[in-house]
Amino acid sequence: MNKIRDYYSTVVNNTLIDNNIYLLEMFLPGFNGMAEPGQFVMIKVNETYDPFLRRPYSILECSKEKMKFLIKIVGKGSKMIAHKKMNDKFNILGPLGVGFRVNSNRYPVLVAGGMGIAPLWFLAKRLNSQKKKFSIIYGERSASPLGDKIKKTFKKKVLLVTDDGSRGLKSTATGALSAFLDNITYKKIVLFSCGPPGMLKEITNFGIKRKIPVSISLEERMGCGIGVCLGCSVKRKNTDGFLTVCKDGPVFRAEEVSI
Amino acid sequence: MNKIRDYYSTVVNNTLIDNNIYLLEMFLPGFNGMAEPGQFVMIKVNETYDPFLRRPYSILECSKEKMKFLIKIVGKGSKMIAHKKMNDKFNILGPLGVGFRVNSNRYPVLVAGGMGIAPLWFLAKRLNSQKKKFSIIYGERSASPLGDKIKKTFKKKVLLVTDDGSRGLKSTATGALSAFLDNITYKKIVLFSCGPPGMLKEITNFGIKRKIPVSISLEERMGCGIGVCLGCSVKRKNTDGFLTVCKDGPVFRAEEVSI
Amino acid sequence: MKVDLTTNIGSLKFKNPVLTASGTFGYGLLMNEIFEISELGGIITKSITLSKREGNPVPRIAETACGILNSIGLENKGIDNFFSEILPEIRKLKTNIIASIAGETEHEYGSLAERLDKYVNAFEVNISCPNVKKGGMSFGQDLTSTKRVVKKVREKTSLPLIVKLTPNVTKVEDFGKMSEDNGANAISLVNTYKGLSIDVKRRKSKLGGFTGGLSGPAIKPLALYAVWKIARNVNIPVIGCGGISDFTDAIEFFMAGASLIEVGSATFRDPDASLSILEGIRNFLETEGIKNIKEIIGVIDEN
Amino acid sequence: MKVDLTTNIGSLKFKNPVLTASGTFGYGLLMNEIFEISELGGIITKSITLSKREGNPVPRIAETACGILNSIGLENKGIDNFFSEILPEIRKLKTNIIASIAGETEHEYGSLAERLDKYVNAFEVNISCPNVKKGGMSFGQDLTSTKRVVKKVREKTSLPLIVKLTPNVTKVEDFGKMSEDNGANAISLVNTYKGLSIDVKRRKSKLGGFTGGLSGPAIKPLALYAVWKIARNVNIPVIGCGGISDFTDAIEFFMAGASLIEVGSATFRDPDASLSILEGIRNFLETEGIKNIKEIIGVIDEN
Ligand SMILES: Cc1cc2nc3c(=O)[nH]c(=O)nc-3n(C[C@H](O)[C@H](O)[C@H](O)COP(=O)(O)OP(=O)(O)OC[C@H]3O[C@@H](n4cnc5c(N)ncnc54)[C@H](O)[C@@H]3O)c2cc1C
Ligand SMILES: Cc1cc2nc3c(=O)[nH]c(=O)nc-3n(C[C@H](O)[C@H](O)[C@H](O)COP(=O)(O)OP(=O)(O)OC[C@H]3O[C@@H](n4cnc5c(N)ncnc54)[C@H](O)[C@@H]3O)c2cc1C
Ligand SMILES: Cc1cc2nc3c(=O)[nH]c(=O)nc-3n(C[C@H](O)[C@H](O)[C@H](O)COP(=O)(O)O)c2cc1C
Ligand SMILES: Cc1cc2nc3c(=O)[nH]c(=O)nc-3n(C[C@H](O)[C@H](O)[C@H](O)COP(=O)(O)O)c2cc1C
Ligand code: FES
Ligand code: FES
Repeated sequence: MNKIRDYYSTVVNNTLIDNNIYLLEMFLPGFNGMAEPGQFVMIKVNETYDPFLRRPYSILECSKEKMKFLIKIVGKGSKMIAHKKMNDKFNILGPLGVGFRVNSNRYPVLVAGGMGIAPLWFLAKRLNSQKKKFSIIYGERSASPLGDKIKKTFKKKVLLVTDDGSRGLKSTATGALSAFLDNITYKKIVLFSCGPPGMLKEITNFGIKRKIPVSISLEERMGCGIGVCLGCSVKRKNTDGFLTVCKDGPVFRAEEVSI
Repeated sequence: MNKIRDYYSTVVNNTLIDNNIYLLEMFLPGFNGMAEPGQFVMIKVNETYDPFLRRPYSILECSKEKMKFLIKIVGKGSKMIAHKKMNDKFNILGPLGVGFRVNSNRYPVLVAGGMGIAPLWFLAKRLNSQKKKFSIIYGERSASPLGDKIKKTFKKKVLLVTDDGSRGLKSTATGALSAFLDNITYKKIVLFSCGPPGMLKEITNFGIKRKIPVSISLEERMGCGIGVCLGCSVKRKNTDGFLTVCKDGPVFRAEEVSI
Repeated sequence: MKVDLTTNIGSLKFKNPVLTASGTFGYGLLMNEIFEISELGGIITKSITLSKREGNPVPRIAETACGILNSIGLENKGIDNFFSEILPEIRKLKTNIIASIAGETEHEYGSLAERLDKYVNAFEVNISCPNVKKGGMSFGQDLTSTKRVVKKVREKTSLPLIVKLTPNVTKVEDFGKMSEDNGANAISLVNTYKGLSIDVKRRKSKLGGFTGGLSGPAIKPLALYAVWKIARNVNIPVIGCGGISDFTDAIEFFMAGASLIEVGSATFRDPDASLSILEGIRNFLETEGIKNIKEIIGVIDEN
Repeated sequence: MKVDLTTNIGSLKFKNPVLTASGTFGYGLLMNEIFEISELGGIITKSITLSKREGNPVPRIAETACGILNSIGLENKGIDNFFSEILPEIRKLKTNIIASIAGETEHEYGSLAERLDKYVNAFEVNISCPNVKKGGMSFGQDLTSTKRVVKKVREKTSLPLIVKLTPNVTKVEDFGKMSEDNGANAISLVNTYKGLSIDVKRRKSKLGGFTGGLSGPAIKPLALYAVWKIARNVNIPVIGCGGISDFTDAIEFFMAGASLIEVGSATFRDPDASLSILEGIRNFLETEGIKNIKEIIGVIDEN
């Protein structure tokens, strides 16, 4: 595995791409460009102690000395990160955790809801670069510029659905899944998913019912991001004990964890 | 007196003018331009709670919707203020306190040490605009760009002295005072002073000995800046009780306070 | 929608639950030049003592992470000066005036209450100041002393009596109960937490008074816990205080069981903090469709 | 100049006074992938219990102003797992290993000490966890229980015994004295301060375990005061802890009387915080021309 390092990084670009959502491009001197889709980083928000803790963000894309992130403003920390300007500098600790493992010969279907797109975007880019075929189902409340961007980037591979029917199917991502699978030619499927907890539960149950392997990426409040505080515990399924989202995850096989 | 207001202000310019010293120009919408030399403001360092308290700064110059400050980096708060960039915004509460009163017919000699120049700079500008004659004795450790700037602005009115003799007299500001007074034609003098506590004590004693009225501008750790926390108390002289530096001062007649 | 913010302590009515904490608002007079303080539910004076007090040596303020250490040491000009200089002025303010009183003995508390009895709207009994050598927090850290002081003040006045507790104890709820049992009409908490900060270059405390009391956002979670604990243990109103800096903080205290709140150090950062907090509370209730603030008081409980 | 940073607790020698606080550094194994932890004076394990513990429901972490509220609830896999999985690995680390132990009864503390006796370098007896229903802080808030636990552990081991105190008491110095009198070789403090934080939209605590313990810079002035108080009241070494985030913080604790320090939450912000703090201490002493760290321990006192 890649050694975890704390990169003193510089903002190369930061663009508002949707209501409250920024695309942040960082320069990380010394970063060798290696990370797995699903891995994340801990961003140090500022130099004073308010806020004190770093904030976890999925790697959206990366290459030698570069990383990109999608930052949605939901509170104090994310707002401060989203408002960073070109040439601002801060620390990025990573890459952290365990990402998606794509070693099967099954056809990957990526199911994302809302900001859950971030790690799956990276996965899709990786699959593209490996010239692998795959599909993305992206669910959102309502047609959005972020949806546009996903469609524009991954083109025909993307099925957009909206809760309110303002674009594509009027459905949730999971709701659209069943019909989608019936209509494709691939029979051996693997599901990769990230999104709100309710969605991850549905996907997990769907996988069990249809005997399709599912990998999910979880979110939990984090203290350290490196497995030492036990703040981000998640219960094991069918056996006792806990796993940490930050070190054992954030990506788990659906049968590993009880959510 | 001018009503105290909290101005949401914008950085118009911020220039490093000396080692660790910045000249900060602010735009204060709605500010009528009225303030007395010696008055100060409380600057809200940032939007998070670290640091929590505002920081006190003397008004260096002001006019309609404008104020200038000299900011020397000495710790966390001053560093954050000094590093503000053009168009950055923050709150400025003011004008606060009681400034210098120049209503006598005595010849004003302004004695400043180090950053103590800030309120006296404003006083000198005011005297200039009132076409009054005056002198400035400016003492510093060693010849500095700030000294240059004072000389360039107030020209012949300025006597520069340095502790190490690297420019002008090798002396402290107070040390130079006696000879200076002996060599000028004015006999009725009034002293205005701001600088380190030791210097203010010397000036006060000098004034007593020579029966010259002295006004000094004090500094004290401040909580509120508006007289309600009693953090900045200073003992009255020759009678008991306390005054507040922020509300009753920062400028006092030397016989009012015990320092 | 018009939101009902009124509340009571004993017979005293408050138009809204936002008060200013003792020692952080002077006597309201200076503040009234900055905003219309009659908008507030009430103001609590700087603690008044019988004789004038010089307070502690400067520096009296040291900043810590998200907090303020102070060691003012109850500087005030004493009760005579309060009567001659301050009372005539503050009686003109159209809001409740609560006199904070502090003594070195139970008798001093009694005398203060007796003398001020008809002239203010309520008392806050400060048995929790950490910055004085005699009296102060030492009363509030001992159940018997707490009882004696509260009893004594109760004897001397029929005005609403608020006891201000220190959190520097093992079980703050016992002190709430003891105060209630001896005639308190309300409990306010917290006063500051005892603390220390060192200037490592000078090898000295950053405060002239050596130790100080910690206030500000840093203590908010501790104060909120103390308020929640007390609110479950007494049947009189609780006034929450400690680090309240915006309206969300205030709402947290109401939900933990406070009927009123005091804004302290936040005034140093924003002179009109108490007013903004009041407006924020009103807005929040309106937005959430809550007609009466009482609907949210004490709504949270263990999961 | 070479600075002498060594120090002792009983017979145990520390190459320097920087330790990592229990529960904030795991067992050091994961951390060792990030930096060379054998540089440190020692590490204190996550508290070990006899049976495994699931801990509290998530969320377990809530951020407050300059602080962290946690309600982990002593999640750990129990002593058997410690012996089979962890001990073999951590014994390879070239630094002092201090086992933090936590029980629900004094006997559990005794058994833990007995079983671990030969396998670690010292014990830290955690009688101060605010996040468990049984044991934990309830021991540390009661002098008799403190005495019973310390006595029991002392009977079972001759290793250096550190008692970790809670600051959630009226007079922490009494607990220090009681521990010393019953055989403690050192006192460490503080564990976290009990706190609460509310999500006003959801009308619920932000923590799954409802209340939590506050750590981080917010508590530093309180912890520093507690350490100063204790250091004047006991004759055994004091280990300072609470909000230490940079080397200046550490120096403050030494000057207040701590012989060693523990770095806790700072590790969450900067994984190598303990190492930077150690380097900072060394640098400070060099710059100030201090040859031995002992020269600054406890140098400040009331003005
Ligand atoms: C592994 C992982 C990857 C993530 N990737 C992304 C990403 O690519 N893009 C993105 O925009 N966000 C991502 N998040 C969520 C992001 O970390 C939070 O939005 C951020 O930490 C919120 O900080 P704040 O200070 O703005 O919020 P706060 O003011 O602290 O809280 C505001 C709200 O955000 C939620 N929240 C806060 N912290 C977390 C957290 N650590 N995990 C989950 N929810 C939280 C809270 O429930 C709260 O309601 C990820 C989270 C995790 C755990
Ligand atoms: C009325 C008044 C007018 C002032 N005018 C100016 C000015 O025009 N230009 C300027 O550069 N500085 C001025 N100062 C000083 C300035 O306020 C402090 O330098 C600043 O507050 C330091 O903040 P900090 O966070 O950087 O320092 P901290 O990190 O808090 O402390 C660093 C050092 O600065 C000193 N200090 C901190 N706060 C104060 C304070 N409130 N008063 C005095 N010393 C302090 C401390 O003793 C400490 O050693 C003035 C102070 C007062 C009271
Ligand atoms: C500078 C200062 C002076 C104070 N003086 C008093 C006082 O005279 N009497 C009193 O009861 N409390 C006093 N307090 C305590 C406050 O009233 C309040 O209880 C405490 O600051 C916590 O609230 P906060 O965090 O909102 O400031 C003082 C606090 C500060 C910061
Ligand atoms: C997430 C977390 C877990 C902790 N777990 C333990 C523990 O298991 N045993 C213990 O004695 N202290 C535990 N503590 C307390 C710390 O060891 C330390 O005493 C406290 O956090 C104060 O120090 P700090 O402010 O430097 O973090 C924990 C603290 C945190 C933040
Ligand atoms: S965030 Fe600390 S263990 Fe996962
Ligand atoms: S700073 Fe508060 S009274 Fe002067």
